Amino acid sequence: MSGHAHSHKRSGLWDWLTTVDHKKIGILYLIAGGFFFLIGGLEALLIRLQLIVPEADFVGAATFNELITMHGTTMIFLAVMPVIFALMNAIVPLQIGARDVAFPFVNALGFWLFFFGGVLLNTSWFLGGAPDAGWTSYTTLALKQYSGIGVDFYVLGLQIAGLGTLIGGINFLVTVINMRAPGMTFMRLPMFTWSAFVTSGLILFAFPAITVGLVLLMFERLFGANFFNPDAGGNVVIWEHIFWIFGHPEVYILILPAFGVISEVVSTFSKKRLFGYSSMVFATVMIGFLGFMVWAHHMFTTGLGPIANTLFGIATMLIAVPTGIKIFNWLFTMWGGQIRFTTANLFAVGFIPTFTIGGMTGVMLALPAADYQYHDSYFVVAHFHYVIVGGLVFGLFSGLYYWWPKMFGKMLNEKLGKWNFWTFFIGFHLTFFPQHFLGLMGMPRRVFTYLKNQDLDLGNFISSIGAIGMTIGTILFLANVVVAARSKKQAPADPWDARTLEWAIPSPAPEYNFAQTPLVRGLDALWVEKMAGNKGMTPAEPLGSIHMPSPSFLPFLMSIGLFIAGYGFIFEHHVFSVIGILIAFACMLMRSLKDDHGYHIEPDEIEEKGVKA
Amino acid sequence: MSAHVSNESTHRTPKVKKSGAKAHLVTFIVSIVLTALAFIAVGYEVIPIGFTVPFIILLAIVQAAFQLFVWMHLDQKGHEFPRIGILMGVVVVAATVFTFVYWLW
Amino acid sequence: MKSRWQQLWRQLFLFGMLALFLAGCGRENLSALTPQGPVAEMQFSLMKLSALIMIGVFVVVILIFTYVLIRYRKRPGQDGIPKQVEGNHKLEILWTVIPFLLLIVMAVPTVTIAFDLSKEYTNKDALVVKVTAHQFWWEFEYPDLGISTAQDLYIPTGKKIQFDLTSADVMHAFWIPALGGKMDTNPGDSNKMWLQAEKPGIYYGKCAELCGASHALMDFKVNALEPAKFDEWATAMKSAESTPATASAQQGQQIFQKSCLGCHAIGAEGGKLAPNLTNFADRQRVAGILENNPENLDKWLADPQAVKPGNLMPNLNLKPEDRKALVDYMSTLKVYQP
Amino acid sequence: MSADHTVNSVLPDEPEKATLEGKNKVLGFWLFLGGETILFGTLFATFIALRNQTNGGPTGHELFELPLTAAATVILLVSSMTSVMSVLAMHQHNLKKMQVWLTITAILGIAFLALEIYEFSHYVAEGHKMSSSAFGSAFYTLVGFHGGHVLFGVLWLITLQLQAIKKGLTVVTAPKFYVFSLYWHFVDLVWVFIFTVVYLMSIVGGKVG
Ligand code: HEA
Ligand code: HEA
Ligand code: HEC
Ligand code: CUA
Ligand SMILES: [Cu+2]
Repeated sequence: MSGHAHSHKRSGLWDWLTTVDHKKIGILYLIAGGFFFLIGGLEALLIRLQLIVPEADFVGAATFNELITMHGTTMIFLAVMPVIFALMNAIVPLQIGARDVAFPFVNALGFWLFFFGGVLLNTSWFLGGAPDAGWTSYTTLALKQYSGIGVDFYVLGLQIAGLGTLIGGINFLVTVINMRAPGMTFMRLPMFTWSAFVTSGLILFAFPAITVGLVLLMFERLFGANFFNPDAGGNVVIWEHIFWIFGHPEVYILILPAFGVISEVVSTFSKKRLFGYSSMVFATVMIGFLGFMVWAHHMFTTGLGPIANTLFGIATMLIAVPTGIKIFNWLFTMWGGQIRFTTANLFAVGFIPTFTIGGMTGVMLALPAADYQYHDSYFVVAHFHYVIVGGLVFGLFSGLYYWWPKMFGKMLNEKLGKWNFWTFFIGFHLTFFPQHFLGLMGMPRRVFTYLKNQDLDLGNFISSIGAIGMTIGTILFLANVVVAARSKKQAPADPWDARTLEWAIPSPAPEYNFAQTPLVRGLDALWVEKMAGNKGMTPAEPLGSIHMPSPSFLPFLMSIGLFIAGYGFIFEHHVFSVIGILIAFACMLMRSLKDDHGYHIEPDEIEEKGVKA
Repeated sequence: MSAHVSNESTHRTPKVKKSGAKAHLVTFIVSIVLTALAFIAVGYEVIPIGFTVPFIILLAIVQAAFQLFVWMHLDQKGHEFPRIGILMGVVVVAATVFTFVYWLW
Repeated sequence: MKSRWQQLWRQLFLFGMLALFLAGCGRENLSALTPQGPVAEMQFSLMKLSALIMIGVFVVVILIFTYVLIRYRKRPGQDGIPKQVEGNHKLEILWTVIPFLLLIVMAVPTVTIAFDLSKEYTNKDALVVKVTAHQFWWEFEYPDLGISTAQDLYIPTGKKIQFDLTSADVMHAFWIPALGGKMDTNPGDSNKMWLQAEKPGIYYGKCAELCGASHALMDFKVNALEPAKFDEWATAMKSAESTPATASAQQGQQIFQKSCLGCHAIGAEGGKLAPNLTNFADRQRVAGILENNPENLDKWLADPQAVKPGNLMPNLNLKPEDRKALVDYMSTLKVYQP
Repeated sequence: MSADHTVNSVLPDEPEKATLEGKNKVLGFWLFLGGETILFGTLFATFIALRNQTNGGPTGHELFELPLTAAATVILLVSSMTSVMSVLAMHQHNLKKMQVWLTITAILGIAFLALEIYEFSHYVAEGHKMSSSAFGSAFYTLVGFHGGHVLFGVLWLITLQLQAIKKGLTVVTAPKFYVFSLYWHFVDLVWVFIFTVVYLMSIVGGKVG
């Protein structure tokens, strides 16, 4: 090979646009996801502001529908999924002792597709109106006859972002299957990696469904097809099925990584191994599998009939069993431990009762006859924010506090962190607890206002006030990030006295992750070595030259191509559609024809950095 | 790079079987025969009309299995994950099709 | 450490109070927590059963949780390594089997109630009402009685009402929380559902499926009457005839016939694109949301879009005096006063 | 290490699985096919649901003809066989033979496409269009998606042929040829269900009434 270009000392914007390093891609996901979280949060604040008193006139009816649609869509697809991907990228390869993911190039492509899909969707605000048919975009409301250009942005933005997610999922599956260090058997995988693995599987099987759904909707809106329009023989329920065949697994795609984080954090800060590891693995796989068999519980009132309703209802209830296994295993992990209440652990501990409440209202929703009352009411809104915000977002905060040193080499401030937790926690319950009762008292969801004298005022008022708590919490987190970035103190390799492989290497992780691939000798690989009195991992290979993939601008360019094509379709200027798609294909061709030989990092360079084996 | 290979997947695949070509040809013939059967069943009404649809679907499934396992080597060792992947795909598709046939409304 | 637990307890207490406070109320004729008929009753029983089980499980979780957090928090100066427990098969089986049994307890009534609710009543015991949802109003037809109305649904008490639900445009959902759960109205198909009211009264109905800008304002009212009174109403509806007495009202009638009858019907005469106004003056509300009085009607006629954004009634740019005449005329559209 | 990529003098028996990159590629592609199963499955389900909604237009029974479908089927089936042969040739490290089989595969693919274009234009002339009915939409989307896959496969094959000429058979190119053959089989496999569910079932369905 033409030697080793010393190109790994890159920095600046170009580096970020071309990087294929999973750690940097993780950071990109975090920044982009965090940004969209703020946007989605801002939309939530506007929603709550409009609902603070009855018959308020703060935003109009049409704008309100755009706000809820964009809030839901942004939060699910563009905020929390990317932050999950951020953690998966930053941590999974480290936890399995790999130098990189299986397909670094595809990894970068996945990020840029998500990013440009998200940008495309959000530009709708300025280019003719945001989508306004709800994040579920039920046909017929989402058909051209009844809604504006915004839905086209929804269709194309999600299509592009979804493609990115799909290839990301495949990448992580292959990474976990093929890239594990010697000795890292499946039953020694850390729980977070297990959950990332199952989540990736769910992505693989769920996203093609939404891809098809979006294609059908696009053909219907742009090319005059008639899948859903009943006047030409179409059927409005097909969209509902397709959306939820994807949509229900999607919620487990979201929650499983959070379960993984909680397992790691609770175990580390109890100083105990995870209670019932194998049943945890089993439960994760079970949840993933059952997740595909229950989608119609979102459609109990569609009119599928009592047989379908009860079958899907009972299948749904079954998911309580594996999830319960998890809850109790966490409790018994803490049992007999030495629990340290760091911020990461506060969020994990706060997760347990909060998620349990959300899961229980979920089981209540799963009884079809009762759901006739709950459906499309604020009770459902309360349910899913309990599992998503009280579950997933708590889990993400926990994971971020836990792994921040590994990602950035700096510790987040604990004092600020505790304030962050308590304001967010209290604000959360104030916001969403009353919504259960609002729903039962007859408040439908997706209403831009409600009339006076329906006894709905107090609950809404408290709910809106609570959102301020979450805002303060979020701002404190941002402040904490700034404080950490400014601090000069470098984080140690293993600040928490933790158990898994990622803590065996310096913080932040060096470019090549492991100077020598480690030999794994048990569950909680690092803990095993600690208990054996070793300073670090035993290497499985001699120190040698490390092969690295080259950076590439093609993922960025290719995503730009589809971005342009997206606008071409939306505004029906098909010249742009064609140009954009050609750009994407040209990039694919270039990638296919030109072999990437990568470059090497030599042992002397590794040692220069003082990272002796 | 060999260091990354996990212990489960380090097996040396056997030498290409001499019978490889033969099995593939047999599959080809099977496919042609099954296809022909389906067309004949429909074109000449050789079996009672009521059974035709389940019959040709069964033929398609058998043919698909042959192609997956022989032509695409799903039967070979080292294909555990591909098998799981395709199986899960088939399960989800079955649930979807079943629902679309019986519970669309 | 102490203060944190105090904070947690204070919070739990606060939520407890909040729960009690909020749970107690809810308008009787709106809330699902105050069922007014057998369907809502059955659903409420299921809700209560499942909520009870959930609270039971939650208490168990929270007890273990609190005990663990207090008992096993790391004390200052504590070191050494806790016993690394791999698991415990007995316990794990326990918390697999118990939830499973609890689910069975819930599953049994779930199945029976789901089938009870989906029974179709096409016999003479039931009154059939065909509901057609429109952006953003409701049309009610009584095929057996040969009458139709809009916005205010009249039903007899103590009798099963068999609904036949469909939509003229997008998907909506028909929901009367105090009487029972909701059902979607799908364009291109019809759904069936039955409800029953025990006591006479006015119940609030809502559209529960996002259907456009004024989804939030797509309210309707259910007027449950004693059977005898219901029959009187039905008879009155069939022979409804308005007799504008004043000159202004007669002028209003002419305007109406000229510019409104294309969409709105009165009696059998007129279009079906908009609410039937035969008994408009009996309505609780104008367009489902504004209290029905002359000022509000005038407000509606002056600018329907300002009241209900995105609705399909155009602004007809009526002169104030024409509006006055129309208001006078429309207040004569009375059919029945119980 | 991957630097040995260029060493193609001693090619292993199954060159597609000789490197970690190759293994990753094959596994990743298999998983992708798992996803494609859902993709086509959803399209099939949609088609089945809408196949009788002709909105007054021609029905499948009126449109479809056995001989045309049979011809398309035979073409695709044979091409699937030829792509198997190309992999066998690759395992024998016979570059020339592999290229020949791949060329035949490409030609058959193009023939299939030509037949499909003829078929579609024929239908459009009879008033069976994407926009004419739910049946039309579902038909063109499902069959068109499959046709799109064939088209993509042919284009892909052309780039592979270029690489075969330029780079020959190495541990880098071998996985690409292998993965292509998986793709091509899968496309054929989907067709098995298309001719069964779309064509034959419509033809039968018409008879039953
Ligand atoms: C992270 C996301 C997430 C998660 C994890 C869940 C988890 C669950 N969800 Fe939820 N759900 C959503 C996100 C999520 N949901 C969203 C976004 C919507 C609305 C979408 C929309 O319409 O916009 C929704 C809507 C929704 C509905 C449809 C409501 C309606 O629209 O009418 C239903 C109905 O069955 C449901 C059920 C469940 C169930 C049974 C679980 C279970 O997985 C919960 C299991 C957990 C537990 C049960 C707690 C722990 C268990 C124990 C302590 C053991 C003992 C317990 C018992 C014996 C009960 N959900
Ligand atoms: C991951 C998913 C997710 C998350 C995290 C959230 C978070 C929140 N949601 Fe979310 N929500 C959904 C997913 C989510 N939601 C979905 C899917 C729907 C259904 C949509 C539909 O019906 O179609 C929904 C609907 C929904 C509704 C019902 C709307 C309706 O039916 O009419 C409400 C109302 O209260 C609400 C409120 C909130 C609040 C207060 C938060 C808070 O937790 C947010 C907290 C965050 C912040 C407050 C951010 C802080 C902001 C700043 C610091 C300022 C920003 C500054 C700059 C940008 C410069 N949401
Ligand atoms: C193009 C059709 C159209 C015309 C013409 C029209 N309307 Fe309407 N009208 C509607 C629609 C649609 C609604 C239902 C609005 C809603 O609630 O969403 C409505 C609602 C109403 C209501 C409230 C009905 C109720 O049940 O509460 C009144 C009153 C009314 N119209 C009066 C009039 C009068 C008076 C005129 C003529 C001067 C008129 N309309 C002309 C379409 C029309
Ligand atoms: Cu009609 Cu909402
Ligand atoms: Cu769900």
